Amino acid sequence: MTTNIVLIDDHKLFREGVKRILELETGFNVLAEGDDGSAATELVKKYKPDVVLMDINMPGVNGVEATAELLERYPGVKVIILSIHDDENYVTHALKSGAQGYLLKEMDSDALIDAISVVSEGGSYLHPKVTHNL
Amino acid sequence: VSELISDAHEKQEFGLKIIEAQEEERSRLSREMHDGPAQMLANIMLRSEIVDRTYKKGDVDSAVQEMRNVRVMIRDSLYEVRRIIYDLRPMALDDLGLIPTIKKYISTLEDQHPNIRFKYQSTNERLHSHYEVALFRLIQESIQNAIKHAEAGLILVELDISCEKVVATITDNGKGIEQSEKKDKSFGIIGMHERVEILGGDLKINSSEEGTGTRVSITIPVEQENTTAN
Amino acid sequence: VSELISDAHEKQEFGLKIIEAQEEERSRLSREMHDGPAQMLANIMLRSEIVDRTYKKGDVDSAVQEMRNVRVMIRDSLYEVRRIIYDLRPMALDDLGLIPTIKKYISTLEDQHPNIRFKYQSTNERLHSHYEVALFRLIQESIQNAIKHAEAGLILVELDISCEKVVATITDNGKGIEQSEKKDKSFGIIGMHERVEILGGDLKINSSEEGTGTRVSITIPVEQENTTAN
Ligand SMILES: Nc1ncnc2c1ncn2[C@@H]1O[C@H](COP(=O)(O)OP(=O)(O)OP(=O)(O)O)[C@@H](O)[C@H]1O
Ligand SMILES: Nc1ncnc2c1ncn2[C@@H]1O[C@H](COP(=O)(O)OP(=O)(O)OP(=O)(O)O)[C@@H](O)[C@H]1O
Ligand SMILES: [K+]
Ligand SMILES: [Mg+2]
Ligand SMILES: [Mg+2]
Ligand SMILES: [Mg+2]
Repeated sequence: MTTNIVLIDDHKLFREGVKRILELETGFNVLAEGDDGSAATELVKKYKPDVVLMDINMPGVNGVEATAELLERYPGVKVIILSIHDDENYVTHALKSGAQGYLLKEMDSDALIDAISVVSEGGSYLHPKVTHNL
Repeated sequence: VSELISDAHEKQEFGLKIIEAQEEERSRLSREMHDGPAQMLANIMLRSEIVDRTYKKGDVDSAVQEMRNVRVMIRDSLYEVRRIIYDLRPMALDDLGLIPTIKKYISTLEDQHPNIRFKYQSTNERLHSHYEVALFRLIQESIQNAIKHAEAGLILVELDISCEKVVATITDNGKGIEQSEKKDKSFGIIGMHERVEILGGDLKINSSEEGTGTRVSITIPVEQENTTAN
Repeated sequence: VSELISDAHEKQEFGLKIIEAQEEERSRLSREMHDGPAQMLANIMLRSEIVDRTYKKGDVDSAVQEMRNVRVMIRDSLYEVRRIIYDLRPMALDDLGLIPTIKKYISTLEDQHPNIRFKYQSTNERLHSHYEVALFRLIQESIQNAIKHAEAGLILVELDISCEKVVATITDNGKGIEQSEKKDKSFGIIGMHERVEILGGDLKINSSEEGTGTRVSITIPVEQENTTAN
């Protein structure tokens, strides 16, 4: 069984990194990527992924706004927020949008894979360092 | 008494404007740090993870190739951090003064614009460091605007430092400022106005949309270091 | 006429002081970036050089191990960059306002001092963001001073926000400020005076060297958000 993923982040190098890691793993497939929150809904409509990895800080529509909008139209899709920040304000704000996961970008690859697995099976995932701050 | 109160009120208004500018700068810097070094370091973390993963899979060649990528990224982050440090405070300013610092700054812009000229006249004394810093920032922002927005063939920077005032003009022969293009998030020109007001100076921006370009004229009254009373 | 000129002169003096404060902050930040992230990244460059060398010697295992060390260093730099970003602008201030931000800030200081108490009274309205930011910085600097210098058993932070003014007092029962210890490179208290002056407020520091501690009292006249005229 393969988990299909859409990746939204404004940094190309970061997207490449995430893709490379997921390529090395079996059972994960990055279907499409976008560099702006406004792309998310379109890409989900087109590719019907299981999980969306969503950066918070992007020019234009940010990840939190994009998640809220996305989940309103496609409530079945799972979203994991990606962020530089471990500040609890960021985390609570992000989770209010309806996202199921919050991952710090400093993650190691195990955390990335864990998060996607947990969330795609209906659970929720908080980066360990964030849990500590809450 | 009521005049005193209104004076105090005006001073506070003025002070608040400045705190606003300061906080705006802090936000800008924090965004810059976020999108630059923080993001780059996160990228590096991720890529170095790949080194480990590929190595564990026995693909030594790829691991080594990834390691090289990581090194390039580390170097880029270091450069980015250095750039931010330089922007915070061009070292040359304290050591060498305004004119050499502008010369040096313009020489770093070759990649960004092929034709920036600098003409100056000076009584050759150092200005008080606050003036030097402020003038550097004003000229820097004007040059950046001309590079980013004007599509000009030539950018001319002129600086005239005399005993009682400094006049700087930045002229380009580009497309001029389109009034409709003014964006909400632009703080360059607003910031320049604030800075010039603080210094009791004058800022004029002449621009036409007929492609005759833009001229920014800055005049600041100064006391030179060696002629300062106290 | 001469009064107008002296007014303009006073305003310029005032403006210059503020530019000074701003540039002082820039220098501080640039030092911080230099000693922190830049230095760390330079070390990382060096270490990653070793990775390459070890690899070229054919010792792939060591190279990969060394790469893991590099990763730890990269993570530390990221934390340092993030700390600088937070210092530039506490996120909570915009979202939650002054009192929750101070509460949160004090809660992060547990490691640095075991006994910091916070008492407050408020009409419960949000202040204009400039006031919130300025007051946060003033209180932060006062607490930091008490932690760093006072050797106090207790630090008490009191905040009273009423319709027309905010009063903040930071009291410690430590050793007091030694006049002889004033250093050239200290800008904390100078900066506080400047900020309070901008806001048209009042700053008093009472301290005795007989070990009865230090009390910093800050009073700022304010207009609250909802009572602002325009
Ligand atoms: N020399 C110029 N030639 C043409 N257009 C200009 C020039 N300078 C400024 N502008 C126009 O005026 C606008 C406002 O300039 P301003 O410096 O305030 O903001 P910005 O450069 O867009 O953003 P920032 O300076 O905050 O990075 C610009 O977006 C641009 O459209
Ligand atoms: N609460 C206090 N108790 C005892 N001494 C104090 C206290 N606050 C300040 N001081 C003394 O006053 C000096 C000046 O304080 P100031 O905040 O201006 O500078 P600093 O804290 O040394 O440096 P900076 O704030 O720039 O990091 C301190 O070095 C210290 O000796
Ligand atoms: K990103
Ligand atoms: Mg981003
Ligand atoms: Mg600009
Ligand atoms: Mg201090």
